[in-house]
Amino acid sequence: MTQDNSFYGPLSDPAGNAGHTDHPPRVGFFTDTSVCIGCKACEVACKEWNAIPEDGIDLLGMSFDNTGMLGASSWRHVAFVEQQRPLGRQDAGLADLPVGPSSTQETAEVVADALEVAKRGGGDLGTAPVDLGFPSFDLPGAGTGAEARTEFRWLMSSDVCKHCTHAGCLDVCPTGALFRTEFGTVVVQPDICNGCGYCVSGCPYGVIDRRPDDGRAWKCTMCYDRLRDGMEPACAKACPTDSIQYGPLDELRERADRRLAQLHEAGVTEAQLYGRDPDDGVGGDGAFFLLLDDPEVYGFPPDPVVPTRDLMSMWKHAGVAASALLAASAAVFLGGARR
Amino acid sequence: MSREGAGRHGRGGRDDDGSRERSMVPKATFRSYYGRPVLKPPVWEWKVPAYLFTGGLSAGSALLAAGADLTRRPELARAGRIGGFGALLVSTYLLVADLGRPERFHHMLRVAKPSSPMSMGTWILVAYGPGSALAAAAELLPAGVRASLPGRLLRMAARPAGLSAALLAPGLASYTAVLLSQTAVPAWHDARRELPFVFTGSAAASGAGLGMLLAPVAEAGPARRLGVVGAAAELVASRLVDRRPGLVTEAYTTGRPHRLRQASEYLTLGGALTALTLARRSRAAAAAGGLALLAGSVLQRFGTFEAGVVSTKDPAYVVKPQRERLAARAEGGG
Amino acid sequence: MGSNMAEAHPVGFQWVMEAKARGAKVFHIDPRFTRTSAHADQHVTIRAGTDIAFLGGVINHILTHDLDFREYVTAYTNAPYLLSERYQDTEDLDGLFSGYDPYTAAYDASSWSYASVPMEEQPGRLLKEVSAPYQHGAGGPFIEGAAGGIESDPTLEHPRCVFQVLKRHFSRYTPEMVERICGVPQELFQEVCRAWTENSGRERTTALVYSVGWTQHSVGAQFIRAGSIVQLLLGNIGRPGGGIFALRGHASIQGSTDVPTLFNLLPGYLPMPDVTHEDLTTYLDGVRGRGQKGFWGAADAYMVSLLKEYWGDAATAENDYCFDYLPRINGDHGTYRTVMDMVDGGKVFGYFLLGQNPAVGSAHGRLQRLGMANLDWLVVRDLAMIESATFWKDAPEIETGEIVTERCRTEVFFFPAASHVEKAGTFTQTQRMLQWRDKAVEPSGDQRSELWFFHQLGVRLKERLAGSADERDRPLLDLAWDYETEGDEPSPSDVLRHINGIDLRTGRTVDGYLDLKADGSTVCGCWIYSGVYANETNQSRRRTSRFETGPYDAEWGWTWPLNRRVLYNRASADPQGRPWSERKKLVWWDAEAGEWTGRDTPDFEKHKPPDYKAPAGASGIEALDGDDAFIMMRDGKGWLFAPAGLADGPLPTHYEPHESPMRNLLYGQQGNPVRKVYGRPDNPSNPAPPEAHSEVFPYVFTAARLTEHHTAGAMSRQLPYLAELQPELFVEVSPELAAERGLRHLDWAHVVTSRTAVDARVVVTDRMAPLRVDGRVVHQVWMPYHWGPTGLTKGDVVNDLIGVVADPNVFIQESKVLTCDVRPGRRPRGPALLEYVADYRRRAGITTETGTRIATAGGHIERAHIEPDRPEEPS
Amino acid sequence: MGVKRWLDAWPVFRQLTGTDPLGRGKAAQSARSAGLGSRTESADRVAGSVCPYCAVGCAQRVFVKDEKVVQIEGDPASPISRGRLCPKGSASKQLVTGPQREQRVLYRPPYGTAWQELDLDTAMDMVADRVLDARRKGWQDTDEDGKVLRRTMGLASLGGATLDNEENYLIKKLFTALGALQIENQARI
Repeated sequence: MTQDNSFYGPLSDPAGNAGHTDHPPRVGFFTDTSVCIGCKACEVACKEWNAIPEDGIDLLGMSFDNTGMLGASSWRHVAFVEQQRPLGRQDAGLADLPVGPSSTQETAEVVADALEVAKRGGGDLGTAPVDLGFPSFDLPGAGTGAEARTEFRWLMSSDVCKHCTHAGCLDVCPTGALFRTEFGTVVVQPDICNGCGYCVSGCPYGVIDRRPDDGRAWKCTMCYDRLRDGMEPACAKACPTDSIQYGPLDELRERADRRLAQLHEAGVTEAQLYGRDPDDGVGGDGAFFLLLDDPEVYGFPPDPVVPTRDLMSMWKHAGVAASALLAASAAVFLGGARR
Repeated sequence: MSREGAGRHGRGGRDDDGSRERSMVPKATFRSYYGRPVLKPPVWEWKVPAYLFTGGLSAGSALLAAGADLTRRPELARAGRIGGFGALLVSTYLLVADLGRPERFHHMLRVAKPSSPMSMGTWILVAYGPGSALAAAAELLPAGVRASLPGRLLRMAARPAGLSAALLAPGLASYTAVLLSQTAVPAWHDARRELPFVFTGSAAASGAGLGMLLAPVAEAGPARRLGVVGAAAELVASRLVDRRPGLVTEAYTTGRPHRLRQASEYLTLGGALTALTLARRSRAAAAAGGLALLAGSVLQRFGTFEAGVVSTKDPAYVVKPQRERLAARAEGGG
Repeated sequence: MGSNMAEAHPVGFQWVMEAKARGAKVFHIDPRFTRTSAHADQHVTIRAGTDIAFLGGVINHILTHDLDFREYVTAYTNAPYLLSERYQDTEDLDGLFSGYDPYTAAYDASSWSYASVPMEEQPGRLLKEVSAPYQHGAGGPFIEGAAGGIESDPTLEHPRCVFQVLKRHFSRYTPEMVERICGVPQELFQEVCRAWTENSGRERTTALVYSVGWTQHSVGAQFIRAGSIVQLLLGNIGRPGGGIFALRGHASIQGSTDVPTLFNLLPGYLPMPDVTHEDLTTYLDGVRGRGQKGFWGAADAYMVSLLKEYWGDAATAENDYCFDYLPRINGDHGTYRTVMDMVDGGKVFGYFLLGQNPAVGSAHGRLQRLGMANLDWLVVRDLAMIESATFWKDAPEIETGEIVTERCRTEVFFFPAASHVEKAGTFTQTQRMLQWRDKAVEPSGDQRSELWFFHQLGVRLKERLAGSADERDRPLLDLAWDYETEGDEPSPSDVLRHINGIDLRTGRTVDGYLDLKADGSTVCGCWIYSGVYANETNQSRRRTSRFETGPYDAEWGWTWPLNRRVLYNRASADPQGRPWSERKKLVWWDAEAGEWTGRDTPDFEKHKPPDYKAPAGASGIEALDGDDAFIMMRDGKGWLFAPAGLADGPLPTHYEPHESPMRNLLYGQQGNPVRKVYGRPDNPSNPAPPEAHSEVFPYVFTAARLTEHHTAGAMSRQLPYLAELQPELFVEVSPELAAERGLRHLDWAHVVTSRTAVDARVVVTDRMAPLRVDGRVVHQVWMPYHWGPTGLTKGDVVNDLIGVVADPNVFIQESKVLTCDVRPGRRPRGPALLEYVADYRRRAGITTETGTRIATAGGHIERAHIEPDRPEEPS
Repeated sequence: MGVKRWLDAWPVFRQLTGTDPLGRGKAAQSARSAGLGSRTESADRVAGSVCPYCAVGCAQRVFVKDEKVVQIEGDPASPISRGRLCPKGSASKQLVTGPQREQRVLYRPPYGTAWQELDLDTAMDMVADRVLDARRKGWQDTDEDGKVLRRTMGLASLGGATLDNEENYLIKKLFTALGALQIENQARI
């Protein structure tokens, strides 16, 4: 069964592998973060279409990000990253201004330190930073003669479920609530899910989560209902700058390659594709990204691997352990003497 | 914004009693999104680690009961059968109660997925349950019914039932290790080779502990031996977990998970030593040793569980090893 | 500049991103680094309110380096015209133009005229509010003799020609000066100049985008003038890819100016008559003038058709088409004046709020609320409950004790309004396109459209006055109010038909304003919208897909005037009618066919050849020559120099904002010398040099919008999906200011002005940067203004910080720049707040007169412009 | 056949007999999922509309089912917006269908401490009476120089930038006929 890469490695036809015959081409998202203007239309359009509840009205202090992360009630999440470095040949106009050291480090520290004591360590979307009650950092700019900031860029990026070729959430789901659709996407069926929570830990991207008041797991469906009527997902449709592009995955990959080359040529050498490679740890993502920094800066794992990769090995180890237990249990009675 | 070198992990800001203070140690070098976790912490709370224990206990007990039955140790068999079934009932309750939608527990039977340890575990439980129940029922028959025809039939069925449960018990004891390993939780996934041994060892030790506690010293020899063997396996495997290379191991060796597992180690070791020594003579000592083994097993499960939770809350456990892996690959490739 | 397009107009910004992808360079010049800056090639941090200094520097750069598009400038602008010898520039008068009267703080503009015809001198005190620019509609005032000969020098060498005057006026706007005033390093400034000029000319054009970052200033109109001068000099007006784009903030704010709910205008930018207009003829002479060029020449047709629409059969040639029925203006009747009159009591008794929330959304919210608390009655119509309807129970003044519910006499009616899907009608978007909305569903409960409400109100009023013999009731009784109905409300399409215009002889709609007559045979509610119902078809309802039409998309909606996309597009061709370049062709003269043709609807008489010379004595449309591309202007030219029409000078001049930490480095005149100040105890101003104690409010403050919210928040704070995206009021500060004031990220701080103090969470970010201005460091802070005391997310009202001081041309308040202090921690609550702010005023030595001594140029007496007989200052 | 149908409804059976032995796709699909479609496709009608927030003028399509708005999204045919909407535009459905929408006329009498409900017709009559009263109290025939004013300063209005052109037209027309001048909107704010 592993020979055909059902569990790991490049897989050209995940829908077919999941038993869909005569299925449409695999579709996906290509999110080009270099044109994202951080408007969050994707978040709202997604919520409107899918009737997702509001997920907490908290000021997070993460630049303009008040969503925090993806979760059961946020299927799109726009990240905002403020950095001391230039974007390609862009000039933030800081040279010759009477500026001191940057505050990006310190503001991030405030948020991070506070999240550390938050519920679930900040693993909940919308978790408000908790007041620590003691000074956690030096006042920004009060620094010790550190150098003046000269560069700045503000990155925005709309995150979403990756719809992995090998989806950890789907593989571990014990009810079949999560399934692979004919479009090659990964969808939770709310009529089936019993809220076991296994998928939450199965996802190497931290995407899917359980909604506390509802008990079921939720995540992006790539608007399965719209897809079935030949429409594009709500987020991609709304996106004002076409940062979120939807289409057959093969086409998107070609488009992404062209865009990457174009950006490199334009001097944005830091541009990189994430999740595009079918040889990666999840067999390539159905939703992949063009990033302007390393993935972890946006909250992505740099090299995710589907846990199922080691399925066989794990069962083997368990088998050995089980056999050993059986053997040991038998052995302890073999002493013969009743004592 | 990216926190360059601002991971929680390795900031030295957390000492062993869990309090935090300002770090004076150089910050680790990795970047993250405002220190937010990359992964979602498991939604499971105490019920799942509790189930890990009760499931293991049930399995260990069933094995012991079957052996005792075959070797005519009625008290030990009785303790194992009833204890095993009792633990199974508690397990079932814990599993169902932990669901977000408990009324949909039967959806677990929709599919049989080899890729889902929970699905496999469900089917193992389904297969294991009747045997365990039958065997326990036979033990629990009121005196008046024992002689009746149904009573006699039931007692005749008890042995095969107990044996069937015992045959499935090792699966029950070990699948939970795969259940945890088959996740993106760094501490669990990384320990995927050792965890089955920790868990089966722990299952054996807890089953044995129950036997030592409930059965008379005279019948409890196999329980003591199983306790020693199980404890040894658990201790060794657990130590191996602690010695794995890489950052993720720190999830086990620091903080609360470390304290839980350390306590578990002491109790298990103590229980095993008791089993080897005093428990052979003293019922009280046997009971104490049994309790120590049981407690050790409980703490082991909670410690392991919490190590996993901790490893999801700190992005360092995700980012750093993956970065290192990428770097190594780049080096190897080029 | 002055626009945060990516945040305030995200969907429009797709076209900027597209242009960028095609190689366009994007510059963002703004006090803040915004989501727009994040995608600009170059961000330029500028001190708020100094845009004229910056643009003046650009103009100076163009003129000193001869980088203007000379052929365009000579042919299409008034650069060659000579000015009157009486004209004196700011160069001569320390920042003032000739004609200034410090007593009234107003200009007599007569000396700003062209050289041909001398104008009669008028005393300034009459001018400020009697012959003020707001009275001229869009045509502006007329210039005597414009259609005849104006002295000119095509070589642009004459010292009194506009070109040379311009050169001299801006000669002191050097890069050094730009750096000292705006805080923009010289090199950066020159980079902008370079890019702007290199990307303009025959082959290339540059577009300029602004929004309320330009308009909400005491010199706002002149900001836009300055931008226009740059664009005219570079030949960027009337050409594809060029232009000045005003991005407007509300669905139909353009429409509500075209079909105005504004005191000084009638539909189509016809001025509201004032006390000097004794009859229709005097009025029309004021609009079209004698001997003026251009399409205002037909103003009689526009006005008579409007009066006929208003009063139908009652309007006849004999009774001047009921011109008499129109009320007359005689001064500032703008919203802030009205609110102050409410506060003062006894003048305004009833107030309608129609989808507007001034308790949060207007400057000086406290004044707004106190005004509303002093009315007989208030009608609020909105989708949801808003602060302006509930001030009597939850205004901040309840907490301070200034409003007591049980003693607040205002009777309040709240009417739920129908939403945009529950009624049909048109919105006019920011580029003048009317788009029709179909009704999707019926409103529920008591929800009704404004159309229903006002129609019903009119019906009831007419019923009540039926039989009245009172002459003052005639206008209402004679009012044509018999629109076709759909159910119980007037048919919006029938109203639109009447706005378009109907030929009474045929009963059919007219095809455009060229069909309108001054003889009472046509009705037309808004002449510039004429054509929207041409051929009895609702043109605004057209929705021909963009996939089926060309790049000018002429069949989607309808754009005024006459479905034309680029105004003054005659200028896209050279004087001979040939496109300036193949790459930038838009409209051109087809000599064979004898007509103007091209991709857009030509903004010129179709058959008037480029070499046409108007006969002597012609006026109006006929007087336009074949190369008079600016067909609405009195002289057919683009105005580098505005010989009339502006209250504060013919050329943009850098004045410091009303509240500024800086002395004006260019002139003795500190601020706009004719800005509208309202010197009242309840409207204090923070001191600005040369007044003392400006250091009490050391920081520059600006207010702005967020993508996630809409203005006063009634349409966003109440929606969970939007509220969660921007959940709390914050103040953004630079790391440097945070260090200076001890502010910590996410902690509380409060911002103080002489009006009040408001709480906000601190956001420390590198996006804010201090500036070095004339050798000292100036910090700027900003706050979004969307919050109020109700909704899913609540916060203090930022507009409460802002006082009322206005541009003298259009009476828009200066809310984009003021001074403030920022302190860590929360503000005092209740009455202690009043004491706290009073203490600031004491320390800054603020009195009613602060900020009202507006003439500061050398030699002038300093007269405070305060309102007499005001009650004592509170607290 | 009953048994067969019953068995077919059991995904394990489908796993064993169908194309999806691992139970991760076709076999796991529920009946609901198999019948899923978009609510826009099943709407009764679609109205062409325009976004009510800023002035870009993005075209919207309003989907109606059972006389309720079930979805509002961009119209791809628009040359202005190409079907796209910003977060506010995307929240339009919540704007028009949310619980924040008021349904009834509310009235707060002078010195009152709470809202009262009022019949729409009564409220309209009350407003009409008050308009005439305020108009009378603020009436000015002439200025101090005897020049004709023919106006009332007793009435004012603010709003219009969110209204339709047709509505603004009637507002201006009615107020002008009443002699009321102080008619203003956001354009001056």
